[in-house]
Amino acid sequence: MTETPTDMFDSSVADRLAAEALIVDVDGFEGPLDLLLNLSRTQKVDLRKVSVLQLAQQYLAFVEKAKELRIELAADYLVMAAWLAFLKSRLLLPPDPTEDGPSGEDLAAHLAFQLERLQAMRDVAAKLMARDQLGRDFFARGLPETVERVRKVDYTATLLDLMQGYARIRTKDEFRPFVMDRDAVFTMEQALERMRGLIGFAGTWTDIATYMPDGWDADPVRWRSATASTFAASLELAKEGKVEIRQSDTFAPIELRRREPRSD
Amino acid sequence: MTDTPDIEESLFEAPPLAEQERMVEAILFATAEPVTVKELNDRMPHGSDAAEALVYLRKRYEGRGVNVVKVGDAWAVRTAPDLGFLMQKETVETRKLSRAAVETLAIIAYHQPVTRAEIEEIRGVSVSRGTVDQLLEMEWIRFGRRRMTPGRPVTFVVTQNFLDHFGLESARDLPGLKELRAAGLLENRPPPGTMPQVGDGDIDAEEETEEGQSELFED
Amino acid sequence: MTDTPDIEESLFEAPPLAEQERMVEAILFATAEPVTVKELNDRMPHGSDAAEALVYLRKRYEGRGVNVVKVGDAWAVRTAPDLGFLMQKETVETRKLSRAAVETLAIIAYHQPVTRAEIEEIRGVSVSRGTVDQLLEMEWIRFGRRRMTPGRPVTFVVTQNFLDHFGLESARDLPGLKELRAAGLLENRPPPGTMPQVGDGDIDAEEETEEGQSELFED
Repeated sequence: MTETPTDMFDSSVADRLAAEALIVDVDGFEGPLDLLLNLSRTQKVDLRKVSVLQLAQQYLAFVEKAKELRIELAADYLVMAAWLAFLKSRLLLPPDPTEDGPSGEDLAAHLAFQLERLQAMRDVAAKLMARDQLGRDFFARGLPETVERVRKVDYTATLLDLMQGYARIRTKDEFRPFVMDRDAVFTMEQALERMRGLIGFAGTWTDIATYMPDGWDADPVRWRSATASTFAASLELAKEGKVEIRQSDTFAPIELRRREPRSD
Repeated sequence: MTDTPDIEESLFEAPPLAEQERMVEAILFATAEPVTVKELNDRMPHGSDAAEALVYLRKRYEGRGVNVVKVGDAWAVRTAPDLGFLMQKETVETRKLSRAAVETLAIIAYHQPVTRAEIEEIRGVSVSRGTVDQLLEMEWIRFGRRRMTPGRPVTFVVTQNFLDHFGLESARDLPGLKELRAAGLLENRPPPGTMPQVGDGDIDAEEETEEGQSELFED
Repeated sequence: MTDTPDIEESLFEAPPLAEQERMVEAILFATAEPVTVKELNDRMPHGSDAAEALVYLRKRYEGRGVNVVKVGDAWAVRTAPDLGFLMQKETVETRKLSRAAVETLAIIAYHQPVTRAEIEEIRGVSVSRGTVDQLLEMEWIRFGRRRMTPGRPVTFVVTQNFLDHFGLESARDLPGLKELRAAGLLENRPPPGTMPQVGDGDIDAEEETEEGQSELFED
């Protein structure tokens, strides 16, 4: 314990010397982690056994030296310095049980992990680049043969095309211009035609709904059309004097019957 | 004095012939241009004999997918001539048959055997050579017997390929005018359902048409 | 029912295996790029089995001047690495990669799929746009799937070109991969509590990073 101050002093002198050497190529470092990795090498131990406390001191010495030499360090170097100073205090002071958060040992262990991982990545990067490389150690075909693209047109027709084509030729005379066939519409003409045939049997009052065409009640659109035209046709027949119409109440069924020809 | 070449040879010992063959193989493969024997020797270790290695290499590639061939006074690796077809990538483009071709084909199918003059009479326009050639090339029509009339004109009939393509057992199975009318095809309006009009060339419509066809067959 | 495959085989008779081997040989020799088994099968006659032919072809070229190599899920012919010295003429001067680029490449290869933030966490510095751009341009890395974490960051993975360039059959064959994994160095170990975040305080680096990322998002 009594030796500690001397040790500390000695190591900090060594750190300062090391830092001075490092500072010469401060531009050569790829960030604080890289600098830490370089500093850890001065410990000449396996990265797993690196003393994070010592590393923190080395780093802080480096930053001090840089300040003395008026070398502007990038901000993230200073952030790392502040964090390492905090880590150092945590490692040196006994843990405060009231304080939350990770322990100094946890933080140190993670830093050691980061350094080891970065070193590992550097090692495999070197191994990767040392591999035989295409275009340097082994080669692809120098005279590739171009794949010729042959375009082939495949004509096709369907049976429908064929029949429509034939129909087109055979029916030039009976060609009728295209019209939209409205199969959901029951015209008034159709309704009149239908009612004229039936009206002769309507001696008594009958609901006009019974004059609706058969099968049109399945589709509401057709039903609506048939209802409208049947009603219009009834009015037309009434106007012609062929039928009488009555409705007992609002929305009550509309009834009609054949109008008997005047005897006089 | 005469010993000097021997001494040199022993100083720069040439690789075994099998190694030299490997070297020639690698160089011919990787070089962008055919390589002369001199170039090969220049690139290979001193004392190598590229010409001899080439003899073996050439033999090794005999009957293989690629061959060692002489191009002028140089050497190269090339695809075996019978495999040239592999170096072509065929892109098949499907196109609708032209209206003229469809009509001509339809007339032949419905009226076979039929002469060119008869086709023209039915269509009301002359039939171009190209149209008939195209149908012949597609092997949907072929020449039938000559008509025993003056000039002995050739006739056309449809082929088995045609029947296969349209899914027909025989040309007699083609729907008659009455059925065409029933199917709504004689009124130049879209047949029931969503059948596309002639000339709809896109693939979706094509598929739909095929569906339509099978529906017709069920009738 | 069980007869159907046989019928099909007899309809589209595949060439004998030796012929198929020749075909694969011809196709692989003709191109500088690796060719997938699917592409091979597409170009070969119906019923061919390129994968089987490749087994034989690969064996045939063992120890020769050129070898049949697997690159990801594709195949290529490459000169034997020990003969590289013969090819000075063919050597292409590749742009020398910076230390940052080499490290970034290695991190992507060993940790893939990996986000930019993870690369920065490992290297302890922000990754410059230029570095990633260079690797993308060389087609050694490409975008992988987005990570299903907040912000849905893009990930990077290595490409077939990367494998081809470094003579790797797959990313599993990366040197030292097993050892790294065993040592737990490929784990994504989150920093305990508060750690200085990469690029914290370095405003320029931060902006650059964000810019880079947001641009990537637009893809």
